[in-house]
Amino acid sequence: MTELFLHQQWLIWLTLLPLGAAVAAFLAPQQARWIGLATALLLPVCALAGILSVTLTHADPITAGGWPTPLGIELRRDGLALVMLAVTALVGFIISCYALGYFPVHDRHYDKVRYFWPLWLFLWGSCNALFVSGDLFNLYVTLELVTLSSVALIALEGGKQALAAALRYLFIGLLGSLSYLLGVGLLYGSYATVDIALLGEMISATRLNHAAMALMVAGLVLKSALFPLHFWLPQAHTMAPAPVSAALSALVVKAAYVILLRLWFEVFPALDTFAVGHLLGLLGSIAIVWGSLMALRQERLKLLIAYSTVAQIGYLYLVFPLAQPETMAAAWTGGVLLMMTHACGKSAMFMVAGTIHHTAGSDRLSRLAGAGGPVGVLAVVFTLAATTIIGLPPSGGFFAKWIFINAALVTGQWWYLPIILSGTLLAAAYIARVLGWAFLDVKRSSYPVIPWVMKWPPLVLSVIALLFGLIAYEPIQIALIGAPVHGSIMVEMTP
Amino acid sequence: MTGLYIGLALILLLTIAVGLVRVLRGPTATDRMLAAQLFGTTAVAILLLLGQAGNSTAIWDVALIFALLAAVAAVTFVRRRNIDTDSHQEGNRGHH
Amino acid sequence: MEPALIFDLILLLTLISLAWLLLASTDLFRAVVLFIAFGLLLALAWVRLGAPDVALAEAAIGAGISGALLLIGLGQLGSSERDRCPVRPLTFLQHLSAPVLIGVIIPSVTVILLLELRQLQVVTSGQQGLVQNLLSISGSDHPVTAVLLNFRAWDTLLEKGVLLLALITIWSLDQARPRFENTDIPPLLSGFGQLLLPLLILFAGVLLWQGGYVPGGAFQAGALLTAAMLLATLSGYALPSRWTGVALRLVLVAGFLVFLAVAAITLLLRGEPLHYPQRLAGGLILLIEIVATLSVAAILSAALAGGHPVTNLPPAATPTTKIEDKS
Amino acid sequence: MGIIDLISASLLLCSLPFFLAGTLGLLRFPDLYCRLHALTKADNLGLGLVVLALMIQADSFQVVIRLLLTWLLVLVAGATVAHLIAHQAQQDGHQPWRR
Repeated sequence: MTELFLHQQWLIWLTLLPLGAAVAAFLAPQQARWIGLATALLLPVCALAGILSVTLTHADPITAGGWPTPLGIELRRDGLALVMLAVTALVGFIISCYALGYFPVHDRHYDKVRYFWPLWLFLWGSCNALFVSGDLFNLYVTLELVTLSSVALIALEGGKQALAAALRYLFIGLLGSLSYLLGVGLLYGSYATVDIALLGEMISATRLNHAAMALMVAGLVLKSALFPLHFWLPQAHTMAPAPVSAALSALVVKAAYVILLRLWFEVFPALDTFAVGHLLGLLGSIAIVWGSLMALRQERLKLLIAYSTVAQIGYLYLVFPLAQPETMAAAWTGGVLLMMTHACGKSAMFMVAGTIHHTAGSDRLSRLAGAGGPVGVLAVVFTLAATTIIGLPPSGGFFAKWIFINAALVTGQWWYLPIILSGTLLAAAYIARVLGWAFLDVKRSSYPVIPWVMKWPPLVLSVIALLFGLIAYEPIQIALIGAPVHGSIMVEMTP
Repeated sequence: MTGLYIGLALILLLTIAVGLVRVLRGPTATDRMLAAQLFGTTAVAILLLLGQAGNSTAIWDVALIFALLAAVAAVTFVRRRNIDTDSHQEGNRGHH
Repeated sequence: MEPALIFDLILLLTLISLAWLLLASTDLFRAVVLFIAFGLLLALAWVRLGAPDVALAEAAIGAGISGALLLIGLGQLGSSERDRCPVRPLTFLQHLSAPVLIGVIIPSVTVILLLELRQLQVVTSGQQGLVQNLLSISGSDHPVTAVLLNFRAWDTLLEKGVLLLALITIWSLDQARPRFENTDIPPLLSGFGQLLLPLLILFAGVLLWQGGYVPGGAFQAGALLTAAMLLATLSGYALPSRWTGVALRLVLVAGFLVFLAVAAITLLLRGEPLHYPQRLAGGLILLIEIVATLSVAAILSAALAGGHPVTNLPPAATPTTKIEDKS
Repeated sequence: MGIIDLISASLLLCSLPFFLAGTLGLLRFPDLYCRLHALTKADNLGLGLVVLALMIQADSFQVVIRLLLTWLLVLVAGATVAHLIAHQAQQDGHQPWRR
């Protein structure tokens, strides 16, 4: 029985099931909702089974096609893949529930409902395919799938503005992918393989390899919207329907970042990355301050949340300068932890924004006045999710920042302390601004009834985001399975 | 012989490059389309020559595809909706 | 200098200047024709690079379909948009960024890359030897097909997904509109269609079949079938509306679905996706290729139609409750 | 260099003026209808000579058929397109050029 259940193929079903379901939802649009719901219920089970099978057994790694690596494609089941699969399953499940309410059957735009499910299931499946891929070219293919399905989902809202945002996102995405692909081509030309593990063993610090790294990093930085290449993100994330905004901020931005982590720690450790690491750290620091300041200035809730994403991406890029030999594990863990907790918190916030937009007819902050009363649960969800964005204890965001600060102190890069601190204060300010409007004492009773699937599922995510610091030990242990890092995480915690 | 094949292909390529002037100048859409049609024929010749030079029949398959699809773009051009070449015609009438 | 080298240099220079001219063109029709010429020369470039498989695909797509697609798209624009690209006033940053990008960044990156590429010692012998060694058990005698449909079939499966996804995206955006006048079809055109259609279908079959041992395969064959569909449409044929429902959708997804099913079954039985049993590899590859050809043809044709088929909305879709405008 | 090679080479050299004339016509002829001639006559003849040159080099009948088919297809396509374009141009009111 355990042999049957504890098998790594569960991790591959995480790709095949949603892709198959996407096709089914396209074939039978009338049943698309139920196909989507069934898939959303199945995938967390698959993710759990897959993680258990990897942590409890010691089976050989599997490949796609069954061919050995220079020829075939290696499928990863290391810690990074596992935590990302788990987060995707959880966030995806909640987003699917929420979408059931957001796209009702009797929608005036029949097409929206009809095409949301196939596109969303495609996005879900391709994210999972990306996270398990251990092959640079396969990562390119999966990244294209992720980008294209995101473009379609952004355009789903209809209208000229959404279409323009989607088109711009498409061009940006293609530019980033091509730059990445050019780098992959250079590496393949030199080493005749695109397997991450094999490349990591062979690569030496030649100028050509540095050029390849620069191209690939530039492409991925563009795709994950690091300052100053974030200019496309606020429009794209704001124009999309709320469940899509949630998926974009929680998963899609991270997809490019996960590839970057794999490149940095597994493919290019032999290269001299000192300057690039500090450049990324500098840009990340500017992103934290700039994104937070812009968030503070916004009059619309969705834009505010989108700019907050820009700032949070900045934190993710602190990983690279902080990953010095003695703090490599710390930086890695902090980055992974931040990805997980930001995915939960930010998607919950976008869903709340979507519900408010849905009920109040606009997501202008001024329209929020008094929303704390009649739709109070939304305000609660938002507040809880915001704790991790600000970085209050015991949220995962707090924990990640704490690890970053530790690493910064150990490596003597004290200048990141004021950056993190100011980011925290600014985040507290823009969140307080939203809550200030919501809890204003204004009598409003005109809100229509909200379906329960739009109210309660996001609460799950924000509670998880809030309590992540308390349960962080297990996820961190999983994240460190096969991680290409060493060193202590914090004084009291060594892997 | 190979030198002759490649040399001829080179000259044909140059005629394409020179013919681009017609695409740039127009003046009507039809003129530009016509130039593209001419390039198709020249490209078939180039491919045949390259195939002979490289002794590769796969290249002749490419030439055959070009020949099969030579008319598709031009026929689409003629048959599509809302064609009005009027906006460019003034240039043609007085042009010698 | 060798004539072959001069040929390559001229080809390269023409391609780059073509790309520049078409990007800089304010007349959209001129840009389209330049793009068609670009496709032609690109196919030549693939031939020169020794990649006949890619050249075949580029010939079918570039010469036949993308030109037609752009011409159709151009026909849909209003005449004011068609004649000139709308010129928007640029912000200060955009004014600054264009010269910086074009004048500094792109040339310097290109120069650096060219300098670095001189150091590149291409290592292909290892991989090629490996492919050749395993070719006999891969189920295909053509190395490209063996790589695409066996060794790296996982990539190809996902690429088929990209194609289907592109179609779903097109369908989600708009509904198909008639692209051509259906009156007054010149008799010469119908005669031409009748002559060419059987040839196109025949040659698509040849390409599909020969993909097993020489350059060719599903994508190239599918692209040719698409050209056949396009010619049929241009000659006045149309798909009967009773076929545009589930039947059409089944053909569209079949290529991806069959591939996915093979992946699922192999995963279930052998624990690894697309790990074919050696005896069945040839048959499975042929099955996947045949279905993929039909799907590729259907998807590209549907993309040319430019939107989802016009159907009567089912009753559930009619608005029963008015929701206020969200914008 | 055998006799076949010699014939083949001279055919190839003969094809060159036709291609050059085609391009010259495309660039220098005064109007659309004249340029159509360049397209349908000169280049197709040049291609015919190339095909002929390669055909006598061919070592199998199958190759001969393939080359011939390629040429015929280009001829048919050229003729059809020329007719359609001329027809269309006439309907659009293009006046033929007069000296």
